[in-house]
Order: sequence, then C-alpha cells, then structure tokens
Amino acid sequence: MSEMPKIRPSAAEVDSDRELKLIEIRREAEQRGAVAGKGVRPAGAPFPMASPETGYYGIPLLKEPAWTWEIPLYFFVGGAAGAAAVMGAIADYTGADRKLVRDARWIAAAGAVISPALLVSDLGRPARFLSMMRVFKPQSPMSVGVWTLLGFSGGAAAAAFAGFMRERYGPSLPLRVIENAGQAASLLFGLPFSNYTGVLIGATAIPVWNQNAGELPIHFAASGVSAAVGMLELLGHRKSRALQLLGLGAAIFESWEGWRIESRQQPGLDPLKRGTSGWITRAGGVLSGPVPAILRLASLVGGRKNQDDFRRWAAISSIAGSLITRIAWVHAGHVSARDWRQPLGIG
Amino acid sequence: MRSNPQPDRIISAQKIFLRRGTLEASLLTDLLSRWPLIQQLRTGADGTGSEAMSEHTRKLRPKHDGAEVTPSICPYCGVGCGQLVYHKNGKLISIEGDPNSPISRGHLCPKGADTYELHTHPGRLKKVKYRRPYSKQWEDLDLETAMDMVADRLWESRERTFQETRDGESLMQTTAIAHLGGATLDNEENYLIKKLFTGGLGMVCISNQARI
Amino acid sequence: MAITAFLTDSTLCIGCKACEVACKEWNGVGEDGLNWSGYSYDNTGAVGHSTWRHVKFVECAPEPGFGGNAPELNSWSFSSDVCKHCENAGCLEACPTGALVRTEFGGVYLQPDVCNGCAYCVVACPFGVVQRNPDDGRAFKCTFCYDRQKAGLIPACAKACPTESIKFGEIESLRRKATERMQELQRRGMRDATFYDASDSSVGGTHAMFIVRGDPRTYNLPPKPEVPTTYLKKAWTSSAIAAGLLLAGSVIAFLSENRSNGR
Amino acid sequence: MPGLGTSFGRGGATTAQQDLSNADVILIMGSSMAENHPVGFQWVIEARERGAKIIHVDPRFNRTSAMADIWVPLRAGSDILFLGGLINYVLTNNSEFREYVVHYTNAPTILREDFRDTEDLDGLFSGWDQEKQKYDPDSWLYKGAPTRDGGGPQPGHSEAGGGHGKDRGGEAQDAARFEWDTSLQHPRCVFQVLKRHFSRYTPEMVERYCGVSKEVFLKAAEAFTSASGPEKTAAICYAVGWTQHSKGVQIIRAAAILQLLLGNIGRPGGGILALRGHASIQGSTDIPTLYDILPGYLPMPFFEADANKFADYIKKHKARTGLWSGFDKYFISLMKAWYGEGATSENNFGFSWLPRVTGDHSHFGYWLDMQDGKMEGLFVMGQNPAVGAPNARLQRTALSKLKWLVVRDMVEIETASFWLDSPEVQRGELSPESIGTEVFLFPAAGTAEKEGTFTNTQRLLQYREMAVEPPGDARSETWFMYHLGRRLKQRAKDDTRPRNAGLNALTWNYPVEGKHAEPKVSEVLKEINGWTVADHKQLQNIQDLKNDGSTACGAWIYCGVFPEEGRNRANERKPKDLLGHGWGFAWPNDCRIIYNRASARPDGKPWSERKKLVWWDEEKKEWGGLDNADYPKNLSPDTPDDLAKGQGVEALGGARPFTLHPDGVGWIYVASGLKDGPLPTHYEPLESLLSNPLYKQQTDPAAQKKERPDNPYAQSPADPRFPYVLTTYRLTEHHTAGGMTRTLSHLSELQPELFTEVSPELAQEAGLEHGDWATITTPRAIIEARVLITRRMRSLWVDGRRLHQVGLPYHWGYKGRSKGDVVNDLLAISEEPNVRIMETKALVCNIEPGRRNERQQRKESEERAAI
Repeated sequence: MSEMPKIRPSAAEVDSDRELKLIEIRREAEQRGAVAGKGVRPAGAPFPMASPETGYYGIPLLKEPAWTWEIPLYFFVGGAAGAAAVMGAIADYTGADRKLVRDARWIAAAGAVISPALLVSDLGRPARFLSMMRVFKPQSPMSVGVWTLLGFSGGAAAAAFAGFMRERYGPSLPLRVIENAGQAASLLFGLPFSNYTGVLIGATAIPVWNQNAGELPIHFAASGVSAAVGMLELLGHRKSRALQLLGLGAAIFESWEGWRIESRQQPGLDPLKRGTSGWITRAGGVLSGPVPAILRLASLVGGRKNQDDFRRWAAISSIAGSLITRIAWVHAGHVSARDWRQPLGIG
Repeated sequence: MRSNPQPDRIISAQKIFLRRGTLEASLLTDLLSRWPLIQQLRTGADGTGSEAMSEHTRKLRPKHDGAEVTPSICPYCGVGCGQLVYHKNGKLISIEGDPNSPISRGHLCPKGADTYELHTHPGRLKKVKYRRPYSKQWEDLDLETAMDMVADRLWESRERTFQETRDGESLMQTTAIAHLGGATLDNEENYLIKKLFTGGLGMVCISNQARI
Repeated sequence: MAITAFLTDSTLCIGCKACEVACKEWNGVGEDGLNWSGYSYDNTGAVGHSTWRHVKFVECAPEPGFGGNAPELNSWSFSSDVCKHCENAGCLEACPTGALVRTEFGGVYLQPDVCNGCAYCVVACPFGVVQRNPDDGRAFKCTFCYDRQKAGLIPACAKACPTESIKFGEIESLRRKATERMQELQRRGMRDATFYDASDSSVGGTHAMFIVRGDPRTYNLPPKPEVPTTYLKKAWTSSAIAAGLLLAGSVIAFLSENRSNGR
Repeated sequence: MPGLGTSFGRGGATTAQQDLSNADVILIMGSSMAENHPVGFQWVIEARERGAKIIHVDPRFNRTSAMADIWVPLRAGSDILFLGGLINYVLTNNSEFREYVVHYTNAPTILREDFRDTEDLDGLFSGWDQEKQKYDPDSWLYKGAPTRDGGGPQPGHSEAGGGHGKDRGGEAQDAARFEWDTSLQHPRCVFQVLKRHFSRYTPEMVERYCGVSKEVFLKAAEAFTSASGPEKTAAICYAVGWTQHSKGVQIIRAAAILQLLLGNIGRPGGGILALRGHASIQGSTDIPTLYDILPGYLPMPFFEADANKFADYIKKHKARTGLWSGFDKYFISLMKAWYGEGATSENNFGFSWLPRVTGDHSHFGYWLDMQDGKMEGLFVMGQNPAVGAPNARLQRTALSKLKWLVVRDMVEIETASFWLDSPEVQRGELSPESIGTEVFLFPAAGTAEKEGTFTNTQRLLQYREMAVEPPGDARSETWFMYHLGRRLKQRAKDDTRPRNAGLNALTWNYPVEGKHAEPKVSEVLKEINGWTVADHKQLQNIQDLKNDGSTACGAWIYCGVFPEEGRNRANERKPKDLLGHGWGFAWPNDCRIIYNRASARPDGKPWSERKKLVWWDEEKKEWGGLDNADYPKNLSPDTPDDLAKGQGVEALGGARPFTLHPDGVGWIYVASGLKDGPLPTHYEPLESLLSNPLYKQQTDPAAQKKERPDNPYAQSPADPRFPYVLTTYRLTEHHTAGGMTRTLSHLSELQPELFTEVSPELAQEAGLEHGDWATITTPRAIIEARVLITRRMRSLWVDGRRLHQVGLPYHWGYKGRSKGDVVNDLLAISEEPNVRIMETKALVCNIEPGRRNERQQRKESEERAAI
C-alpha cells in the first residue's frame, strides 16, 4: 500500500479547524471502520472496505469444501474398517480367538461395501465413480485413496466371503487361497486405508487442515482404531486384553492430540477451538480421548461386572468420539475456508 | 454464489453433458477404447497431461467452428462497435466483436458482449400481444390480423382528426396521432417512418430520444 | 505450441465487466444470483463455478484534482480476476480422475465430460477458484478458452476487454511486457504498482499475471500461496508412522493377549 | 444539435473516436465516457498512454474519473460557470490561438449597436419580450446584416416550433455587408463582447459557486489550455450530462467557444465529440423521426405567414453563400424521392402535401396533450417512455387516455403493459377495468435479424447484414412500416380528397424478398442516397443534386453512401487508416474530421507536421492529406472570398473552413439560430438550492417548465423540503431504461438493484446506513433505493455552506429480471428552449432512511392529521 499522500484540503473546503479535524476522522473511519477518538462514529461506518488489513471486503479467498454429509461418515467408516481389517489379520496370524477374527473381518467387509456406497452417493451417480479408475496419480491422495479402497474392499470382502463359505460348506483349497489372499490384501491396504483420509485433507489449501498435515494421519488412525475396538467390544469381545490395550493406546493418543490442539497458539487452529466447530471438536476429543481412557483404566481395577460395563461405555464413547471427530474436522475445514485472514497472512 | 439454473437457456459444454446417459456412455467408451491408466503405465506419465484427455477434449473445437459469419453492428450505444454474428442452419451460435472495425478493434463492452443473449433469451416476444379496452389480460393475435387492425385504427383516427386547411391556408396535418422512437432503429426504418407518417399521412407529432 | 498466459493490468481496467459477460456468453455459464452486495460496484464477489472472470472494485478516498490515474493517489481501482492456471496447480495434482489436464498451451483445463464431482480440486486450490456446481454436481472453472486457443483464437474475455487491460499472449513476451509496464509505471511515479504472479511461492508462477495498485492482499491475492502437494511428504510420513504404529500395536497387543491366555 | 450546429454548421460530432488518440489533452465533462462508451474510451486510454492528460469534470467520482489524471467535482448544473471560467482564463491569459481565431472564427465580426449583453441587463440579452416570454433576436445580429424591417431577405428567426430546424443556424443571413476588425480591438467586435461577457467568470466565482477550489480549477485550466496552438490540440467529449439541462444547448456552445478560441476544431486530436447513447441517435436526427425537421436538417414547413408558400419557404431558408445555397436542390430532391412522379414543378413538388407545424409537437409537447385527452393513437418503436422519460408517472397515466397504442419491441416493456402492472395499478390508483386503451404489442426483430444502417456517434454509417430470420412473428420496423403503408395506400387509392393526394403520390414500391415479404433495405438506402430521375442512376455526391426535379434524394447529407449500383459504402469493411477510411461511410462526403480545412493555415500548409491532416497540394492543385477535405476540392487557399456578391461555397474563398455558415467561419457568437441568447450564460437549474450568483435572472428565461398540477416543481431557489441536489446517470452494465438489459441474466446480475450513491457526510446528516434503504422524494414522486455510501460522492463547499449531492442511476422499472423503482418518476417534464430536452442532471430532492411504503404511509397519516 502506498503511503497516503498529504493532500491539503483546499481553502474552500476548510472553514475552520473543525473541518480539518473532520477530514482526518473520516479517513481514519474509512480505513478502520471505527475511530479511536472518544464518542465519534461517522454515519454509515464502517462501510465495507477492501484493504490490506481487511482483504477484499472480507470475502473468503478460499472455497469451502463441497462435500456432503457422506464424506465425514466415509472417513469414520473407512477408518474403522481399515483398522478392523488390520486387527483381524494380525489376530488371525497370532492365532487369536476365531470369533474375534471373524467379527473383525465382517466389520472390515461391511466397511468395504459401505465406503464406496458413500462415495458414490456423494458423487451423485454410480457411473461417476468409474472416472476414478481412469488414472492413478500418486501425487493425489484422493487417487491413491481410491485405489487403496479398491484393493481393500476387494480383499476384505473376499476374505469375509470365503471365510463365510468355509464355515458353511467346509474348507476347500480355492476358498482357503481366496481367504488368505483376501486377508493379506485387506491387511496390506487396510494399513493406509485406515489413515489416508488424514493425508487427504491434510494436503489441501485449507489452513486448519494443512497446518495439521503432519499429525492428521496418526490422529485419524488412532480414531479408526478406537472405533474398530469399540465395535468389536460391542460385538461382545469385552474380555479381549488386546482390544483393551489397543483401545487404551488410542484413547491416550487422542487425549494427547486434544491437549495439543487446545494448547497450540496458532490462529489457523481457531476453527478447532472457537465457535460451533470448536465445540464439536472438543466433544469429539473428549469422547475419543479422556472418557474412554478413564473408563478403560477403571475397568482394569473394577470388578467383573463393572469391567464389562466400563468397557461397553468406553466402546460407545470411542465410536461416538471417532464419528464426531471426523465431523468436527470437516466442519472446521469449512470454517477455516471462510476465514480470509489466514491465506492472506493477516492477523 | 447463489445458483439460479436456467433450464430454458441453451448452454454449451456444461449442460450438454448433464443429460443422463451421455456421461455414462462417454465414460465407458473412454475407459474401454483407451484407458488412460494403460497410457500412463506405458509412458510413465503422471496423469495430468494429454494421456488423461478424453475423446471429447481431443476433438474440442470452438462452438462456432464451421459456422457462417455475418458482419453486424452493436445495437446498444452510439460508439458503433463492429460485431460478427456466427450462425449455423438459421440459429445463432455466438456474437462477438469484429477485429476489423477501426473503432472497436474487436472489443465489446458488457452490453455488446451480451448481444447473443439479447437475441436468444426466453423473455423475447414471438407473437403479437393484444389487449382489448378495459381488459385485464393479454391475448395472442395473428400478425396479419393485427396489421389490419392497426391500419384500421390509424385510418379512422386520421379521418376523424385530419385538418386540411386553417384560415384558408394549407395545414394538412393531424395532431391526434403520434409516433415515438427512432434512436434504436435503422436509418432506413426512420426514413420510412418519416416518409409515411409525415409525408403520407400528415402526422406531425413525431419524436424520438434524440435531442442534442 | 506456444505457452500462453494472461496479463491483467488494473491500471488500464475501466471496471466495465465486459470480460465477465463475454466469458459467460462464450462458455454458456448461467446467472449466479441477483444479489446487490454494497461492495462498491462488485455484485459478483468472487470467481466460482458460475463466474470465471470477476472484476474487483477497490475504493479508496478520492480527492478533488486527482483522477484515478494520478500516481500520488490510488482512489478507485478495478482488477479482473480469473483462474491463475498455476505452474504447479493444486487442482491439477489433486484430481483423481484425470479430468483436470495441462493443455499444450500451459493452461489447466477441466474436462467437463470426465469430471465426476469429487470436489477434491475445490479444496486443493490455494486461490479459491474451482467450485462445485451444486445443481450439476461437477466442478467448473475457467477453461482458458481451450476450445478457442485450439483454433488459434484468443480467449473471449481478452478479446472483449475494451481497453486491453486483459492481455493474452505468449508467456515470456507477456512477462517482458509486464516488466516494461512496471518500469513505465514507476517512471510515472506510480510507486504503488505491484506485479503479482506468485512465482516466488511453491505455486511456481501463474499463467494469469496481474498488475495492481497497492497491496495485492487488497484484491484477495494471497501473498504466499502454497500448492497443497507441498504438504504431501509430511502427511504421508505421518501416514506411514500411523500404519507402523497400528501394525506394531496390533502385533504386540495380540501377542500379549495370546501369552496371557497361556498359549 | 443546435449547440454544435449553430457554432460550426453541422449538428454532429466534429471528429472520430479514433482521433482522440491524437489528442494532447482530453476534457470529458457531462459524460462518464468510460462507463457509457467503454469501447470508445479505449482511444482515450490510448491517448493517455501516449502522454495525454485526461481531465474529468463530474459531480461524482465515477469509472471515468478513475481513469483520468485530474478529477474535478463540481456542483451539478454549474457547467456554464465552470466553462465560462475556462473561457475567461483563456482570454485573461491571452492564451487563445490568435491566428486561428482571427481567420477561422467570427471573433472579428462587429455587432449591432443596439445589442445589449447580460452584463447590461442583469442576465437577459436585449430583445426579451416579457409578455410573450421569448426573445426577439433582431438586435443580436451582426452590423450590416439584413433585418426584418430593413428589407431584403428576412433573418432566420422562426416564430413557431422548436430548434431542430435551426440546427444549421443563421439561415439566410447575408454576409454582404458585415464588418470586421481583425485586430480584435473594436469594442463591439465579438471578441471584445465575449471578453466582457465572461469577465466575471473568475476562478474565485468558480470556487464559490461550482464548489471547485481555485487550486483545482487552475490545475485543470492550465492543463486544458496548454494544448493549443500549432503543435498541440485538445479534444472535448460530452454526452447527456451536458445536454439534459434546461440550458443544455448553451453548455455545448460554451465548449464550442472554448475550442474555437484554442483553435481545436477541424484539427487532429481536437474537436468536440458528442457521445450518443443509442446505436443510431445521430441517424435519427440526420434522418429524423422528429417533428420539426425533414431528412438532412431541412426545416419542416411551419404554419406561418412568411413561409407557407413554396417560394417563401425556399427564399427563407436558402442562403446566398455557403453550402446552404443549395437548399432548394436538397429540398426538391427530397420531394422527388418521396412523391416521385407526383412531384412536379407545377405543383411545387408536392410542397402543399407536407403537414404544417403549428406548435410544439415534440415528445413532451404532445404527451401533455395526451394527458389532457387530446390524442387518439400512438406508435412507440424502440423506446420505453413509461420508464425512460421524465415524470414517468405522467408518461404512464397519459397512455391510459389514448384510444389505441401500438408498441414494437423485443420484449414486453413497461410502456406496453402500463395498464397491467404499473405502480399506479399496483397502488390501486388505476385499474385495468378503467383503462380504455387498446394495446397492440408487436414483437420486433433484433439487430442480427434484420439489415440496415446505423449512424454512430461520429456520423459514420455502418451497414448490418441479416444473419438469421427473426423468431416467430417478430419483424423489422422496415417490414412493419412497409406493410402498414401498403394497406393505407390501398385504402386511399380511390380517394381524391386533398388529404390523400400526398399519400397517393408517395412512392412505396420497394421490392420484397424472403418468406416474410421483407422489403429490400438496400433499395431504401439507395433512395436515401439519391438517383437521377430520368435513368435512375445513383448520385455520386452532393454536387450532383439539382433543383429542377431531375434528381431524387432522401437525405442530401447522406448522398454518396450508395454511389453506384452494387456499391454500398456503408457496408465496406476494409479500413485503411486510423480514421477508418474504407470502413463505412461518414457524412458528409466520407469526411472523418469535419471542417478539416482548419487543420491547415490560411495559406493551405499544415499548422505543424505533428498536427497535419488536410493541406493544399500545390502540384495536384487540390486539397489532400489524411482525410477527405471538407472543402471544395479544387478551391485553392489563395482564392479571395466574394462575400459581397458571390454565390455558393466558392464565394467563401479559399480560407473559410466552416462552409455551412454564410460567412464561412466558426461562430463564437451565434447571431441567429438560438432562442436563448447568442452567448452562453450561467443560469441556475429550474430547481436549485442557490440564487443565481451572477444575475438577477435565475433560470434560462426561454426554458419552459410546463408547470401544472401533474408536473409540479419545488420552489426555487432553496425549497426547504428538498435540501439536496439530485443527479441521475447510467451504469456500464445497463442501457437507458433497461429494456435491452434488465431482461438479460448476464447483465442483471452485475447490477441487480437500484441504489443511490451518497457521501458519508450526507449519510451522517440524513441518518442513512450503508446497504440499508433510503427514500428519495421530489415534488413529483417518492421512490426507494439501497444506500451506497462512498467517498466518491463529495459534498461540496458552495457559497459558504456544505452542499450534498445525491446520485441515482435510472435504469430500473417494474418488469424484467431485475426490478426497481422508476427514477424518472422523480423528474419533471421541462423543455430546454432550443431542442425541448428535459432537465435530468440537476434538480433538488430529499433523502431519508427507510423504505418507500413506510414513508408514504407516514406522509399520508400526517396529511390526514393535518386535515
């Protein structure tokens, strides 16, 4: 901005010092929308301003995400399904409870079906999903994610289906091959699938997202684990020590993440702390972190009956927390996109 | 930005592909005939270049490609910008500035740039509208009938109000029928108006927007 | 094929909005609302799915004796905004379908027949250009008049611009023109003239360059736009760590469970 | 166009838009050229980029000011004071272009002894008849000019009618006995009279009453007057910001005086460019759909004793010297074009068939008759008075008094549906059941759907070809007029009453073509150009016209546009140079800059190399150069004049560039042809906050207010109810009354609502909030608009107090995509004396916060309480 030239108001203009004073006040008012002096407020002010301090009339520079409600839900489902697949496979390889393996597979498989359905619903038409398969772009998290989703969905669905057929009609070589290959694929793709959505929103122009690009995938992975553990526990696996450990780990990480968000002083993080989006983030954080952590710790020391209850409540809290966390992040993205200060480097 | 879709406007690329089925068909052909992914694998391209172009994109041409061009002049202000009217099979395709014009050098203002819409927008009149005395509504009228009726009204009013002389001097006028308008019309049109109304019918109340 | 660009010089712009209309007429873009904004003469607000060219109106405080061309005082400026057609384009990299392509003219073209409306480009654009049309579901933005350029014609907006404030041409020659123009404006004493092409950022320069008076932020031109691919490394590293933790955590957890179960 | 017409000879812009790029300074005043003529403005920008200074004088800082180097805000309606200030500045600093002034203007001409200036009579010139409320202009004449009672040809002062017939000015003034003082010292020479007339238009006066500080005025004055002399030129651009005043013609006269003093007429980069708001507004006065002139600015016969007979009419209007010496040729050729074989020398070529003008038959004149129930029928073609004309409420109610109304337009405009959804009907003051007007609304063809010529702002005829057929029953006006005429002629065929003699004789046999039987437009243009009656050969130029009935020509000034069969010069599209020769046809004789003989010194050499345009080619013995000479081609510069006895243009000799004037020079002082004085004088607008600071005479004495209960006025000066100045204008995004833009999506969205522009100071005083609603009131109406508070509006310091101005764009109406209140409801019908234009640019109003309905209700309840 160039310096405001000193233009002397013309003689005709100034009949007294009062006039001069008024002109000064006017300038100040226009530039700031208010005047520092006592009791002075020029009529109409503040009028809309375009300036280095206000940006272009405060019109958002960035566009808000155009995603519909399916997308946060997809983040949630995908995260849980991916984590469940990984847990199921590892449980299988380590020879854990068969029922747990089977349930984990079913969660993964359900996610494998629901996830594409949610995406298609967001796109509006099934055929549009086909476009995703035209190319593979490693530089696009969305492209990587879609191919991961395809690998994961195929694997998880195959494993679950083959397992189901085996249990129903007895083992056979082809079924075993499919089941094992499917499980291996769901493990392989499940690992990135459980957290790539963090990369997806992290690598964007939205300040609140890209300022957290380094933490979001871990955060989303923890959230996914926490939801998957919760689901398995609700399916009855409330005695599994492994789930307890994983759940506790995720809850502790989420507690730390919540503290990190609250404590960092960075204007770009405001949407996570202020307004509606701030409260949603907090709610998600509390339900994902401290609440299940405390409940799980309590279950360790409590009696048998309490233990079950505590773990059930921890599970419910984790699932709700995971879902709300995803909604919170997407919501915060909207708020962040509307804030013109960040991309303009103001404030 | 609020969105106001206009179903009745004929709109290019965007809207054409809105039609259900077209997209699917085009996508499938595209996928089956030359899968960009295969090209990518073969050339190591990253999916942002020509390998990712669809048939439609490859064949893309300006919408007025192969159209007839008629030179014209902008209908709005007095600057007199040159326009080129592109049309195919009797339908307008686009109207843009004529680079040869020594005045406008191909440029147009927002009004001139909107001349195509001026001609094609859905609010244009296409039928004669007629309102009977004391009526509350319009009705449609056949063009030839309307012309006959207007000729009748004009003739009758002229008969009623014409003054051939005043104080024995030639007057030859009627002041009860008037005309207004002309600055948006062609010289030839104004010429016929003045010739018929004043020279033929003795109407003196002739006026238009033009003053100084 | 020549690499092309726009140079939009706001010191020549008369704020007539012919570019907005010419663009909409050529590309068949619909009306985007009859909202009176009160933001000077700008009732459009920003580029979006239904506005690919947009003239910004920046009002300062005029003084008698000084016109808008007076070098000492910037009083009312107009600047026509458009898709920047970045050298490193966030939308182009983000698009999972290959709908966005780099054309032989260096522009970024969104193929309407390929776009599936995933809207990832919307959040990938550091200039807030691409937008999804809610009625249609697909994203739209300036095409750089790819169809016209293919036939050797200049984009509709540049053609219409009455004062040639929007210049179109080969990018290097336009850069030279911009340098000359900047020198000329400085010579006239217009010291607040600023050239903007984001070449010192990760965007790596744009195919839509601007000369404006005053701070570019006044015109919503970000001082340091980042192409989102710069965050990829950090994010994927985090993703790998997360995957590792998940894998390791699961192995440890289930191994410990089996041990405690006495197997 | 009398402003330009009386000063220079022709009522048209003296230059071409491209030529602005040759200017060293451009003064834009009374126009927001960048907004309303954006594409023409590229030439201003081009000049600016080459180093020219752009000065914009306007009450508002608008998009033109934003491109200018100097912006001068002034009080709306004080234009003549400002321009007079510039004239005075030139005269007091002796910065006139002396050689030009002496040779090419009437500055040396000596006036009659009984002439009295406004300085003598406190704002009136001699000859004011208080009873008749008009001037007897005899005393304005030059010494030695024939007078009414002095025998010889009568001076050209018509008793009846308006001023269009006077465009060329000074008809039949015989230059035989004029006296000159080339030293410019004679106390009664025009130069000295001018000096005295403007002596009180000082920078201090300008500062005090225009609201322009002395500093800013001097900055502008220095910049403008610096571009004068052999090496430099300055151009002036104006539009309706000058014309739509109760003294509009005199504002333009002031500019003409300034340009003549500085020697800027007829030279490259100079001139006065009248910017026209419609595609063919110049064309519609050249070939007028106006009541008082015939094609080519030939006056309509007025019903008056001295000119009702053919011989008197010719004698009255034919001059001995200059181009008007051919008046009889032009008129008789027109009659031959109209009445064909019926026009014979025996019947005076049908002169008696022409209707006589008996009064003010202009738009406002007959509209008031219509309001009083005296009219039966009306045709409206391509105009929208229900929104676009002043006191639009009266315009609409008058329509309801008609028997029948025919409207032709591309859309259903407000004028056609006044009975259905006008504010009067919406408010319940009128109802369709009570309106007996029969309405025919015909769909009209668009420009791409018909062919014909437009004449643009620089007198350039450009032909449009037809691209596509119009949709449905839409047709061109050519079609409509032709087929209507065909029907009427059919009816009159066997009717031998005198009233039908002209109609029966009227030539109407244009060939038709196409499925809609569209008359061949090129045939009409050929008739306009003219042909020989005997063998129907196209005429080449004006010199071919004859006064014996052997030539027919529809508009003599357009002669040459269609010079031979198959050659339509308006449709030629191969420009060869900057001025565009080879593209279209500029009247007269394809001269792009008229009076261009003045671009050379009296001896025929260019004033300077830099500013050369047309010069005498010694070898070829003809005028040549960069433009067609607006001068007899072979009349050498050393030819002496023979004003005393000579005939025609040749009598002017070789160095008198303004060939339409009988004395061949530009008129600083207009001895005849204007109704409100020979020199421009500052008068206040009809509604003003101020008393006239210079004279006792408050307003232009000859202006007509047409005041009546349905056209009321505020008290003037200073009506306490209306403390602010109101000015109306247009925006780039819309066109006039909006019929061609408010209906379109891409333009409506750019300016979707009516708003009012006010300064922060006014906002504070009136309690207005940005973005909120305001109600604006004048004695005629009350409307509402959104508030745009902006520093671009200045409150001015005028005569010791703050003066606030309210700006309102006037595009909106009650139909179309974007609707709004009708700003023209606020205006009064008033008539400038010469052309009968209304005052739209300076009046008074009140502005208050809130919406119209609230205001109206409050006002009504107050009125009820008062009763």
